[in-house]
Amino acid sequence: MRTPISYFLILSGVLFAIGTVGVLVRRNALLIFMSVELQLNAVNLALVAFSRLHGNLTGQVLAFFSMVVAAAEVVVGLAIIVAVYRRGRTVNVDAARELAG
Amino acid sequence: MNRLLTVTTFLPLAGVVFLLIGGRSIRNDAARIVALAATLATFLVSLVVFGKFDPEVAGFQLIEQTTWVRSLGFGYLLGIDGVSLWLVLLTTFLFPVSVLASWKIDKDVRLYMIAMLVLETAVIGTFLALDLLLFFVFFEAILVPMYLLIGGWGGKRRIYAAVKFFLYTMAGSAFLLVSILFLFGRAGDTLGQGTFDVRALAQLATTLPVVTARWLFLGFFVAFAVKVPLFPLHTWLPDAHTEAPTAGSVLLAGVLLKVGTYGLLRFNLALFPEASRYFADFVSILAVIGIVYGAAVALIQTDIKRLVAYSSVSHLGFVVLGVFAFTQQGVAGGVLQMVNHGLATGALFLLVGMVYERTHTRELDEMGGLASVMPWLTGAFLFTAFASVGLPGLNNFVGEFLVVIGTFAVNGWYGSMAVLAVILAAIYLLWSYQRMALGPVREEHRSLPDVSLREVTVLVPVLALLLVLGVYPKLATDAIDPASEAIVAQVAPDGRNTDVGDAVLADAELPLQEVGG
Amino acid sequence: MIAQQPIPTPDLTFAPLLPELVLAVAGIAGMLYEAVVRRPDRGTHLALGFIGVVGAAVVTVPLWSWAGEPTVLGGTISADRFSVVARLVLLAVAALALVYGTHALGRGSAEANGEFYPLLLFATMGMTLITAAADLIVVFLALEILSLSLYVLTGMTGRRGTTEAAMKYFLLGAFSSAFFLYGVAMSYGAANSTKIVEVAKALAGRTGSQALALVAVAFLAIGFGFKVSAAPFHMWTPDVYQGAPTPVTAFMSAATKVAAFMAMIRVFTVAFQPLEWDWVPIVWGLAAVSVVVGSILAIAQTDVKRMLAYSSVAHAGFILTGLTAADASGIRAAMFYLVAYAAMTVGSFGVVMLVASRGEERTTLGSYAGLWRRSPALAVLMTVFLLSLAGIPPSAGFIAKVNVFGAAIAAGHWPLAIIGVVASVAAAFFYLRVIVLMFMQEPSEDFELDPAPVVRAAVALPAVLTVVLGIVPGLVSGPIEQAAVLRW
Amino acid sequence: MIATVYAKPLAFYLLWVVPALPLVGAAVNLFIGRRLGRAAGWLASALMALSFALSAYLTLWLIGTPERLLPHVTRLFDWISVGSFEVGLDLRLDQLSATMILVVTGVGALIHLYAIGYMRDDPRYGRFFAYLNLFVFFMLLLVLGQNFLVLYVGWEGVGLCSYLLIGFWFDKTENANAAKKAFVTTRIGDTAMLIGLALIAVKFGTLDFDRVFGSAAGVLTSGSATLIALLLFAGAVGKSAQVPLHVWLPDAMAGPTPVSALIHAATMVTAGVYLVVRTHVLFEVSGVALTVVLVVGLVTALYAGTCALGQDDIKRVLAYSTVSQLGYMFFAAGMRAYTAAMFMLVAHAFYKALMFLGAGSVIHGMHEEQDMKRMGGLVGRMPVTAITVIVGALALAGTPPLAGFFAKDQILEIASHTGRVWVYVLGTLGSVLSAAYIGRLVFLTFFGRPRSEQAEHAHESTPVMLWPLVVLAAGAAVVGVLNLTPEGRLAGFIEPVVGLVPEGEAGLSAAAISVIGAAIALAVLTLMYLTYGSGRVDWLALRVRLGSIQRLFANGWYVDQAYAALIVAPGKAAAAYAAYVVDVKIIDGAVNGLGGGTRRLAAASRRLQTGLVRNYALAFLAGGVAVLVYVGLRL
Repeated sequence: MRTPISYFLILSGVLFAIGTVGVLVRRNALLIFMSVELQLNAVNLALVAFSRLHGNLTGQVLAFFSMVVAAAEVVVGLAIIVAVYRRGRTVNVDAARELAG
Repeated sequence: MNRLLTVTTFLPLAGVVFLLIGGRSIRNDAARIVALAATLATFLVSLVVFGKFDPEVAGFQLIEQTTWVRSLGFGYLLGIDGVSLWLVLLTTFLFPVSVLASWKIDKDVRLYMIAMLVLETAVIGTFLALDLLLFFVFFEAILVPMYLLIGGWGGKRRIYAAVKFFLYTMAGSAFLLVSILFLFGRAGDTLGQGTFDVRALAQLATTLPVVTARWLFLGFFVAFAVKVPLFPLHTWLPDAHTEAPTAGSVLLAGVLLKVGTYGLLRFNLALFPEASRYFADFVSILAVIGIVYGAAVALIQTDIKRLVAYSSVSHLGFVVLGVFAFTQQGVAGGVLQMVNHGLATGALFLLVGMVYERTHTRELDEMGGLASVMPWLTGAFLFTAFASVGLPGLNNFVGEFLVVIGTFAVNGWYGSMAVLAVILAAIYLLWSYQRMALGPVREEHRSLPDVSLREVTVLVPVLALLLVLGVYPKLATDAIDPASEAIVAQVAPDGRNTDVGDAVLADAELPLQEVGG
Repeated sequence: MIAQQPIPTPDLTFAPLLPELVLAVAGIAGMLYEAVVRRPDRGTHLALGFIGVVGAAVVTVPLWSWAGEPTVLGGTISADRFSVVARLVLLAVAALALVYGTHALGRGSAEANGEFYPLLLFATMGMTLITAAADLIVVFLALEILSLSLYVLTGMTGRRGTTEAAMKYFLLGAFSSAFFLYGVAMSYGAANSTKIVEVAKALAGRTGSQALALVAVAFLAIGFGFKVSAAPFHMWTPDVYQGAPTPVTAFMSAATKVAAFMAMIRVFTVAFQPLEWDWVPIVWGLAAVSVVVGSILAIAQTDVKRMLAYSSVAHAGFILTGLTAADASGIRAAMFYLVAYAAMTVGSFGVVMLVASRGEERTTLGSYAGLWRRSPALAVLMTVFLLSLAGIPPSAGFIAKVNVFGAAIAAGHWPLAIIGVVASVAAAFFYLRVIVLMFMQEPSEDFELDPAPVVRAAVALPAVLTVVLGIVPGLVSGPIEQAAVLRW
Repeated sequence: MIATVYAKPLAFYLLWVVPALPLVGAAVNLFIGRRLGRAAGWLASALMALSFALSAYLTLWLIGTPERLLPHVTRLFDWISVGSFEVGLDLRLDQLSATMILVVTGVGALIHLYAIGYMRDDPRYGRFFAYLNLFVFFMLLLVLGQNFLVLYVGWEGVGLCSYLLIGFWFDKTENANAAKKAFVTTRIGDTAMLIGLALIAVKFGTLDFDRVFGSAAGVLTSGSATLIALLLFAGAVGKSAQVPLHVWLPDAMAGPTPVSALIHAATMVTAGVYLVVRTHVLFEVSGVALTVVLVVGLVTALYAGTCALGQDDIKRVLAYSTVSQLGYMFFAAGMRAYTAAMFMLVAHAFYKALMFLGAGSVIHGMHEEQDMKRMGGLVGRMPVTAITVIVGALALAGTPPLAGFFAKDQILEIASHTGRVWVYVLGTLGSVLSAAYIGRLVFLTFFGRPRSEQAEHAHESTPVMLWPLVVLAAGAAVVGVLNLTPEGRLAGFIEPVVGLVPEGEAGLSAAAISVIGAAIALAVLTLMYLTYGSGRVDWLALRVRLGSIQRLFANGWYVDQAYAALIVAPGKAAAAYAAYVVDVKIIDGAVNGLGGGTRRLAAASRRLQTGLVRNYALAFLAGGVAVLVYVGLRL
């Protein structure tokens, strides 16, 4: 028996939503970043699902692309977060509000 | 191809280039002389234009047309008719006078003169441009130098005044821009190719839906009403006038306000004839209110510059009233009145400035008796005051009378109300003269000098013109008349009640019923 | 069983991609130089940078008369004049940014900031790439390339605030790119391809799923909205512009907008052209909100960089206004606006940099009081930029405004135009305030402004352009007219 | 134009010279007057004399010219011409204008001469004659104008000069005030007149006298005619100081006495009368307007007469008397007795100018003292002045056979023919009053005992001042012969312009009226002599007894105060409201409010930019949701 495509899409949507909420509620920069990663993975799921739907590999290739990009983001992101930590001895994003108004 | 108008428009910039290249090496008096030379040269060129101008021709002359930006459909189109001719002459005449009048300024002279010259180009451009966008460019370009003049060399509250002036005008012109672009779009739809050519758009006027045309009329109207200024959009004027340096006030009153009335005359009437007729009463009433209101407020001013500023509100109301009567006498009178007001009020500001340079006060209560220490200066003031009161034999009278009869042919009430302001004018100007010049002289003013040679050279030409245009107005009307006839024909095609001189009016009961006879 | 049919050789026409390659090479070279040499010298960096930028420009120009396929490398890169114009603008901005950076960064400060040059080149490369991208996934990749470089550039100096700015930029940027990617996925789902042309064909032929396509439009709009800093996706802009080192701000404010808008134009007017009636209202809304929010909030600012940031939000709104006319005229208007905007912004931030002097301490309005007395040249330059930003003729800004409003009105969006002009009156107020400070008030503090003739020249250049474009816009509008036709 | 049709007569070349001469004088004295010194006065007077001679010559030419060639019109140049509406600077010489220019230049010349002596020690001597000449120029323009606009130029011009001359000694604030008051008050009338002109222009399409009067009956309805006529008359009321615009004239006495004589007695103030006579056609088309003129004139005559009785300042007496006499002229004009009005105008010009100059001489002799209470017994100390003034007074009082007698007599005779008794009665009452106040003046001034130091040592004036007095006195005495009856010489002369006196109903016989008039004059004068001259009555006590009524008269029935309270004060208040409330509070309030509101909004929304990443993300999401919702709706 085959699971209908829509299920995957719904799941990916749910994951994406969870990720979004995570970004909103978390204070810890790392956790926020992880939530973003979750969103990206939700996209990956959707891509794979679509590639299944269309019966070609493009979607899966795209998924790989996005993983690579995600990896790159991790590198840069962690570097920045570390820099922030060096300054303020904290990764709590609410602590960073010098720039406002 | 004849490039006379372009030369007239951009000649002042030659001076600017010179001043910029010269940089700091140019000393103050050098800068003054450069500016004076540039403005005088421009004046001479404009005289050549006057010579080449053929008053018999009703339409535009000396036209220069080239595409500015083909890809965007912008055109470069200059042309002149009797109306713009005299406004240009007024401008080119007042600028050297103003430069000479600001000889005493010694703070950042170079920048000051640059601002003056840029201003002159912008103003002349507005009067000559027949391409709406080009007009708008010049129209907006006026803002910056004027803003600098007020804000940089003005009085105590100069910055408030400058910003107010800038934002007021810009707010008005915002709608003008939208309307212009809308017309451009319309032209694109109907003519296939969008154009800003006023003449072409005037042809288009009939095809516009009535309601659209009325909205567009308002879009144009607001922009110009602010400049004129019409009640209730006038409150920037007293501040700007009061705070501006003498030359600033002279030019503001002399030429900048005319840009507004000119815009109404040239664009609103030509582009939206139906809407113009539709709003004629509305505008006329605003004008009448302005006339009486301005005069009334002027009555109780104690700051002489403020007083003259409010008198401008009153006088410009006359112009608008005449223009929106859609009669030849009204329109011609309106145009003549633009020139007259430019000269008379310009002269008043010059004189006030000279008095201020001596007494260092604008408060009338702190003057008095000056006639006994500087008889010629105060005499000149009185002369000018009587000119602007509309004393027959001096220039303002002719314009005002034409406006009045031109208005009467259409509606007696407006004319009558407007004329009442003439009484008030007499009161506030004589009252101000009395407080300034008559009565016992104050101790600290006993030793003040009378007019210097420079001041005489500044004043004599202006005052002479007050007399000349009063005794022989045909000098101007010969050129203005055909132009105004053409304009009236555009806005009132049926041609009824458009010429007071016509016999048909003799048995037109209309005005009298209006007056309640 | 192994299939016997021969493997098709992929299309390997790299010419249209040469600019990016040149930039990449120069960037890598710079990176190696920084890594290998013990005491790297900024002169060499600068040289490398210019080699990259100029080289890229040199290989870009011939593309103007490209005769080959409209798209190459398997339809992922488009070789059209649209991208040529975009690239040249971006490269020009990058060149100025190099000069700025060399002046402002590192001089005497602890860290040499050698990484500035390679990062700038990579960012530029991402930007030029995005304008040429013919495939949504390439768009995404380019977007990431430029974003990641910019995150680092923002936080580069580690000076107060910069790291905070970097973090904010990064977190929100990653957040938005997730949305963008989701949009890409949806359009793939809708059209079974991410090639812009394919998507368009699918949607036009009604073979794809409209519903998914609409969702895709929404998410892509959000993603682009963030990048062009259109309200309400603009919140990062002021903080980042203020926090980042001024040369970087100058670069990203001008270049990012150009790049992102160019990509947006291509995606929306080509791929989703069939859905025009659905996305124009979105753009309409974004434009209105941006114009108002940007203009209003700028009024309250006391820091010049923040003020300019908000004004850039407003300008994003104006460009979007042009886009509401989803036709050639709209594209033309938007492109002209971008060119003008790039010049004005890069220049104004250049002045800010010179006034702020090393250490970035003087970016408050107060430090502009009496600038005319201290440095007439800078004051005049700043005035030119501000007036142009305010749209006072004769200036590029004015012509640009006329174009976008004209296009919008012609497309029947006159209410948007009215909102726009009213907002620009409000905007004039705060541009004016700076002019008042510079010319009509006495200097509050009197510190030396370093003459930096080269940099001043680099600031005067865009100023000249601003004025010239105001008087003879044909110089640019002509080429743009030919570039604004997107072939598909 | 008409004139150009015929072979040009000599007058064609000379007419413009009449006003030109004084203009030249004005220009010269204005700019180099100071350098001319004494010569300035002589130059001005000489030019006036020349102008008078020329006027006389032209008048003779006129008399000798056949009627069909008249009026003689000269166009100097096109002044205004817009569309088909055109106005030329046209001068008109006909019997009416000839009469006027004779009076203006003649009396004017004498007064110039007098002024040479009177202004001898004034520092701005040259300036004074410049103004005086300028005034004559405008006055001549006024009476010579062939169309309403040229007339209006003169009309306003004389107003200007009146302003300059009243305020000639401007360092005294009250003089400056008087000058302003004069100009503004008359301006009110002038403005109404301007509206009238505008109406004429739009009704007739022209302002030319001949064309307007020619077609008036056809073009105008009685309603429109009334409106126009009344508007014109309003102008006359202002210039000729009739009720209710009379308030400026008494104050105008602040000016030097020659000015009072020339402008505020002999010429300018009579312009109103001239206007009514000149435009009588319009008044007659209306009819109602004539009645208004009559009533206003009568009321003014009586009102001013009472006021004159209450004054102590010798010049104010004469001022009110002028107002009263002008009222008399309008009274006549109102009865369509234009010739009578004109005759009175001429006569009045002589004896009133004489009275003023005499008063001036007295004031001079009394060292600038004008209060009659401090005079008395001057007849011995300044005989020439006294005698001439007495002649003038008798003329004014209407004692035969002096000019005033015939003038009044004719007016009253016509009045008795109007069929309305009250008209005649009130008219007579008017002459009673005039006899009374002028008698009071003479006896208080010249008879009785000197009542002050100055009176003790008063001295006679110089010949240059006395000769004009003598000439004028002679004139006042004999000018009556011009018009011994309503159909007399002057009437016959002017008749072609204004038509003859209409046949009234039966009334008293001419003889009876003359007898009554003469009797009244003599009776009243005797009474006055007993009261003020004989010293038998303590008139100071009398005046205390009359108390309130005396004060009422002295203050001109408190009209000034009423105007101040009812018009000036409210006007000022309204202006202040406009300036300080409408402008500042309402309009600017709105403008600045808009700006401030925006700024407040900005400051408020600025707080939304908290600096917290998560809030930014939230805003981001909000926008995203909005977009998605919109898309959802499109699905």
